[in-house]
Amino acid sequence: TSNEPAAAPSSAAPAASTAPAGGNDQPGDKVVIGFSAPAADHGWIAAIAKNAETTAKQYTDVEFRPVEPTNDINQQISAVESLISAKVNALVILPNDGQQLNQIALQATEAGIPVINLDRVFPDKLAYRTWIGGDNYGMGVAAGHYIGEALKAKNVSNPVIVEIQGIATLPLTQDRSKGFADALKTFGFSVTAKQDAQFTVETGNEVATSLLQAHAKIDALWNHDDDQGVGVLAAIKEANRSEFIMVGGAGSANAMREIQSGTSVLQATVTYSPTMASSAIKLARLIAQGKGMSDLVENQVPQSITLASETITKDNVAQYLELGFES
Amino acid sequence: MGEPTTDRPAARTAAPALSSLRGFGEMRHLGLLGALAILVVVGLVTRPANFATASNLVSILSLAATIGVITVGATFVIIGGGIDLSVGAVMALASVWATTVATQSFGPVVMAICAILVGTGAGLVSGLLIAYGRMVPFIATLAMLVAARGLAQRMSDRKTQLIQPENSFIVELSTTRVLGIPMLVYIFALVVVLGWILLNRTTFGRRTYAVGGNPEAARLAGIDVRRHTMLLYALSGLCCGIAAVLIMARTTTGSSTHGDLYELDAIAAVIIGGTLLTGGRGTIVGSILGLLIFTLITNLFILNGLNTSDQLIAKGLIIVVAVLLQRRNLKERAP
Amino acid sequence: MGEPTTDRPAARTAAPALSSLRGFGEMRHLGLLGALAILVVVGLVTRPANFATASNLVSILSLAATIGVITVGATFVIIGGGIDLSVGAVMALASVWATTVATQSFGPVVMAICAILVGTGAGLVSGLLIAYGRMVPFIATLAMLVAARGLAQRMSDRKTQLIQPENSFIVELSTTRVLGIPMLVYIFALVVVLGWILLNRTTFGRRTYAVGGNPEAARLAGIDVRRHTMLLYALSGLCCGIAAVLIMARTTTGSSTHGDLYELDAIAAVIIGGTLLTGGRGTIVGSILGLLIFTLITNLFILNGLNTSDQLIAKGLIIVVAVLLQRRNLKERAP
Amino acid sequence: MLVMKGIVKQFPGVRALDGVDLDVRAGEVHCLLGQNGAGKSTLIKVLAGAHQPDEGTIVFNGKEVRPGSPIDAIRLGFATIYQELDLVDGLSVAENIYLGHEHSTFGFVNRAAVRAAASEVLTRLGHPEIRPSVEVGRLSPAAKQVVSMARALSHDARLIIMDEPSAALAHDEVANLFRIIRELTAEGVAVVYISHRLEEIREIGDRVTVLKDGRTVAVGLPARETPTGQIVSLMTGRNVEYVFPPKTGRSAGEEVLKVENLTAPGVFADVSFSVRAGEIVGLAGLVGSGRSEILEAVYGARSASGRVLLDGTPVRRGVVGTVRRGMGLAPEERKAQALLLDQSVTANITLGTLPEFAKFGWLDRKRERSEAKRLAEMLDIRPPDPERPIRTLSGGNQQKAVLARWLLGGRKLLLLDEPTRGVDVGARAELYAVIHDLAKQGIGVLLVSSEVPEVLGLADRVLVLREGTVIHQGEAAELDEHRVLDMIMNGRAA
Ligand SMILES: Nc1ncnc2c1ncn2[C@@H]1O[C@H](COP(=O)(O)OP(=O)(O)OP(=O)(O)O)[C@@H](O)[C@H]1O
Ligand SMILES: Nc1ncnc2c1ncn2[C@@H]1O[C@H](COP(=O)(O)OP(=O)(O)OP(=O)(O)O)[C@@H](O)[C@H]1O
Ligand SMILES: O[C@@H]1[C@@H](O)[C@H](O)OC[C@H]1O
Ligand SMILES: [Mg+2]
Ligand SMILES: [Mg+2]
Repeated sequence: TSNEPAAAPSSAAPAASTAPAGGNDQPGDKVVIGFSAPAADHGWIAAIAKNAETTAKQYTDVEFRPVEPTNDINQQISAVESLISAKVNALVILPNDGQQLNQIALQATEAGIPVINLDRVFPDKLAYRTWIGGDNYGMGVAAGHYIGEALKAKNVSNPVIVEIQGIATLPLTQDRSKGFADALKTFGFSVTAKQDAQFTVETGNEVATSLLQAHAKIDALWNHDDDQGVGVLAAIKEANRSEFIMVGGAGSANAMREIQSGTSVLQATVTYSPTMASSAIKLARLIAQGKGMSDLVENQVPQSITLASETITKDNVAQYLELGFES
Repeated sequence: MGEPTTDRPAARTAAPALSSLRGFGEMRHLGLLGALAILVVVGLVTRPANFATASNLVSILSLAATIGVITVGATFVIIGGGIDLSVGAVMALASVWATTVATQSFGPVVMAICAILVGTGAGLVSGLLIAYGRMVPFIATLAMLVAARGLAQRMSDRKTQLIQPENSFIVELSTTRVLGIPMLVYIFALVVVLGWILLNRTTFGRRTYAVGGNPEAARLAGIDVRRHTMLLYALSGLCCGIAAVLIMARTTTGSSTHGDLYELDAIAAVIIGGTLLTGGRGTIVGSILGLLIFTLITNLFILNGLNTSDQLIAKGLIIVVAVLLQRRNLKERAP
Repeated sequence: MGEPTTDRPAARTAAPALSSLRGFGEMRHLGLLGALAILVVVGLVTRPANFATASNLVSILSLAATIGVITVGATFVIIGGGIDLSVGAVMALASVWATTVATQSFGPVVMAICAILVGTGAGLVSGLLIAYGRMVPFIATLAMLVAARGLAQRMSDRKTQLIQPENSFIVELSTTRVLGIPMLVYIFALVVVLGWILLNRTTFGRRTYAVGGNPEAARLAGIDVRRHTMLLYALSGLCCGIAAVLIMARTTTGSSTHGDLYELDAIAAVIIGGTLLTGGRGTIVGSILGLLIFTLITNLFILNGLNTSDQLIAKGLIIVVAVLLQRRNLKERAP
Repeated sequence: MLVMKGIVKQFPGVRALDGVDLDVRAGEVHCLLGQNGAGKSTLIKVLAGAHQPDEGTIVFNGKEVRPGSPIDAIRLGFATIYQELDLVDGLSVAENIYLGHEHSTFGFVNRAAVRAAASEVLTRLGHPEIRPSVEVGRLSPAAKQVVSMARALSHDARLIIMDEPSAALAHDEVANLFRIIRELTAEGVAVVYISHRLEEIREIGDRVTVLKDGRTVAVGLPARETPTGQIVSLMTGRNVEYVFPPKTGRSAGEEVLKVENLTAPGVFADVSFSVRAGEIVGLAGLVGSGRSEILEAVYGARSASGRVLLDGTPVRRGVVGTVRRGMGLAPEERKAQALLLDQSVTANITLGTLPEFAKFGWLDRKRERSEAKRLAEMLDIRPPDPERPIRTLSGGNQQKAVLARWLLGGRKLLLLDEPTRGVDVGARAELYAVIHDLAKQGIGVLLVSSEVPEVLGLADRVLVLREGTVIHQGEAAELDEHRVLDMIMNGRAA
């Protein structure tokens, strides 16, 4: 894969700081880290699983214990149960739904296993030791800002702004939409139409096809997810439309190449980097070994870390390209 | 915790099976038991330290509980010559309805009753469409699937609905253990036992075979075939309602996303268990064994950290092999 | 672009239908046409500016194309008394196989051939299991569904596989337009016409009705029922292969996630179109009308900015109403 | 005790009952006689609440009754043994016997009581060896018949209707049945008894009602005294003579079919015969004597040991091959085995010879239609529109279409199983002429018919079957109806 987490220049990785690693990467106590995530049925999640594994393998003192990924809550609960009973030293969990897995995470914590909550958050703070994830609301804000600025520059009044969401039943989708709407409001704009897709290429394509018909002229389009974006772009190309600007989400390599080409309607994407999985493994290791983060003053790893959602455009894409995940 | 009671859960769910020696004597059950035995051996060999522990067994049974309850209902419907594609969606709808703010304000008992009523009601509607509207079961329950999911999304505004702390009694079904076993496993066992009794010891159950196996003969014998058919779907809905309570307990939530594709899993378990899709023949014990086989496969994959793709491929192959073996054992009427 | 050719696409796909005046005369087709007409009126009223445009019509047909091709195959299987649950998964597998680095190195023609061969091969396997292994079609094709998805995930490493620029010929099927209509709509139309001809003008089609309507009579009339059954599933697989090419063209990718739940959509379209799930009766025209109704509903909902939940509820209701109406029009044999 | 008057029952295209009268007295065995399709089963189904009559009245014990459903009839005290076995394979013997009226408390089956009661009934029927807990699907047809009878006896019935209960029973089992019937009638129970076996009627019957073409042609004849000749002529309606074409003009040629030692265990044994080109060979026998199975085995549709040779070359199992080699079967069960009810007359006619109408699989529909039209005219299929769905035709016309199927494509050997079943008298004559013509063209014909005059009138040679064995083989000219009936019913070989 092109996204070696060690090379992360800006995401949560400690490497970005000026302070030396402080020996944190030196082998310490042997720890077993359990890992559970949804089934990798699209690029972003696949990258999460890959990143976690690659990072874990870098440490000789880490035994990585991934359980079979699944999209069925019931099965994910069972998977975490199996990790608890295997008495792992730390658990990294990306739940299918934070609320639905909260209880089992709580059980893990009560059993003395620190839980590192990745991405989709558990509602109950007692359920996890540390949360690391993207800023969904911030992602929406970033997209809204970019679009707002661009349209303001063009002096468009009453713009047609279209939004293609990811899976509608996920809280993160709702957060993103809220951030997007809030940011647009600061420019006096609002979303004209929105439809949800399933994070897959095909559903992105289907939804976009009809949305393009619904609006003969569009000024801007935000698509929450670069995986489904492949299908959205195909629909745009098929409809031969180019009068608007499009912004993506997550930051896939494919989206970045598209931005770099300069000929695409896709002019920016707001990151939601799967490198967070690498960081989560690192954090899990530190917590399990009782270490802190050497470049912070704190003796212990902080309670929560939110990745910034960055906006990638033609101007800075070269810098990010290496980080992009393959769809 | 729970160590001394290691083999209890197995003993519990196996109880109805053991009392049905006739059922166990059949070749197909022997085949299923053989398959289970092979999976257990695989588990013992690949994960000696984790597989045969009390907590793993409890975990397997907890995982099987929700869909297991649904499978009991599906067994009735399929023996009765029908099919119910809506089970997962109806369970989701029931879970959502039971966890709305309004319902939650009445406390956990009302919530459970609500889930059960919603499930039964949805089943009744399917049953009416099929028995009196003369719709093909496949289409009627497909329509119910689609509509129930839509309704569940609408009611929940597509949000996951948390069970409020004051109603944590529901959640405790999953966390409270008696003799080391969570309550929901007892509920599962109870449903299996009751289902078994209903199917094997009551007129309703025995007539189900007649309605599915030879509806004309059933009619001539004075059975109200339509009413019976309707009741079968209501029963399936009832099971979905109970399953909704269990999934609420396990996930602490109601959600429109619960039970996705349960219909295929449930039907597969029933068929692997030796029930004919054409109706008239089948057993609860077989269905539960079929389900346990699927659950065990999942558990083994989880324990061994293998991936879903391989699991899917293996599942497909296991279905084919099991059915082909069953065909060979059982001289069945042509399709 | 494409403005002057407004009504071409509709005229094209309707061609086989119109030549079958007898088919159109039947009540159920009138019902379907009525339903379509109502939807068109709804479209014209709610979105006068967007609905009846050339580009929206093209768009509807492009959306319908992939599943439309699959529906043609499904119509054969269901008229022949079977069912194929594996269509979506087989299409996904074919799309993945055709877009692997290895296949792509041979160029677009080989890719298309590969997709079609993979689809046909998978169908043949299901057909063998059903015809000669005597497996229930529901289970055999369910197993194929599960296994094909797993295999597709495995082959693609769960990544979306982009079509390389040098193979953009495939993508151009979707972007190149002739008389304002994308190539893939012509392919869809061609498949419908060929399917119609095969069903209505050849011995194969005639035998399909016989095999589904009365297998015993077919057998005693000297038809090789098993071989024919097998071929029906191979045909369905062939359609999935063609559909894979179309979905590749549309999405510029091959992916294991393509075609999720297509089986239910295809079966629903066929049944709404008046084909009996018990076999022996049905028309391609009906299935395509059924499909267009579904596609039109989706299109209307999106044009009007309504959400998926409402769409699901409406779909469920429409299925029920359509089937109940059809029942009333058609005095059908009891289930 | 029971009086049925003017019962009319109309099915789409068929008037199955056209004003039937029946009166049954308490304690008697009332026999119902009539040919296949006369309406006996329909009549008793009306009585059993399985069919609703269009006209007519039923008076039971002086009160007019209307059994609207099987439940109603059972409540009135009517129990029925149906002609088609109506058992549920997946249930046990005991459960089948008590299906619908299980011994139960609050819905729980009292299994011990059910089993004990079942065992008692079975013992009474002389079959204590049938275990009540055994699954019915595993039983032989004869044992199933016993279970069916046990079910009827399990009701505390005042009228028991038996539709051909002896068809699947061996001789001594019939004796048992009769013993039970006598016990029942001694208690005042009335029995309506249907059978094609005259000797049974003589033995057990008190009075006889004869049905013909949906009408009562004789009421309350004394069962023992009425001469056989009179009964047979009432049944067959001798007043409407069979019109057979003269057997002249056909000459038997080469041997087309040779059957050697054909055996299917339990169904028929050691059957040998041959059919020559242009010859009509008839198989006579009772229902259940194995005639259909012999045809199916010859046709390759059923496995049997022994040899079947067509034109001197062995026939392999599988219908595809036998059809290709020039055989054709018009099966006994028109609806279940021959027709595509949803398809047009044309499609039904050409089904067996589709390749003849196609080039590379492409159907020449014009030729198909014109051929179908030609045959429809030739056989006078009405209405003469070959594009009509065959479902809308009457039974006789449907039967003609089935025959028309095999008038195509140069058949060498035709197997006709009850070709005139359900065909009205006028149409019969036409069919006879067609069959005669076929033979004249050099086609070999193997004919099964339950109507003896038909066999004798059409066939050149006749095989008489009884319980799966050929008990007589010879020229039709040397036989007459009474001798054949005697052989069939009493097993006396000529
Ligand atoms: N359900 C039905 N629909 C249409 N026609 C029917 C139906 N049942 C019976 N018939 C027709 O009614 C007529 C009388 O049939 P029925 O079964 O009463 O004859 P039967 O005297 O019992 O003959 P058999 O001796 O062969 O049993 C036949 O022409 C038959 O085809
Ligand atoms: N599938 C079967 N399995 C076992 N026995 C069977 C089967 N089919 C028929 N039989 C038995 O074979 C014997 C011959 O049956 P069949 O009804 O074909 O005789 P038939 O002379 O053709 O009479 P019909 O006048 O009814 O055509 C009967 O005793 C029947 O019960
Ligand atoms: O699966 C989701 C991914 O597709 C989206 O882009 O970011 C958040 C993830 O949970
Ligand atoms: Mg009869
Ligand atoms: Mg016969």
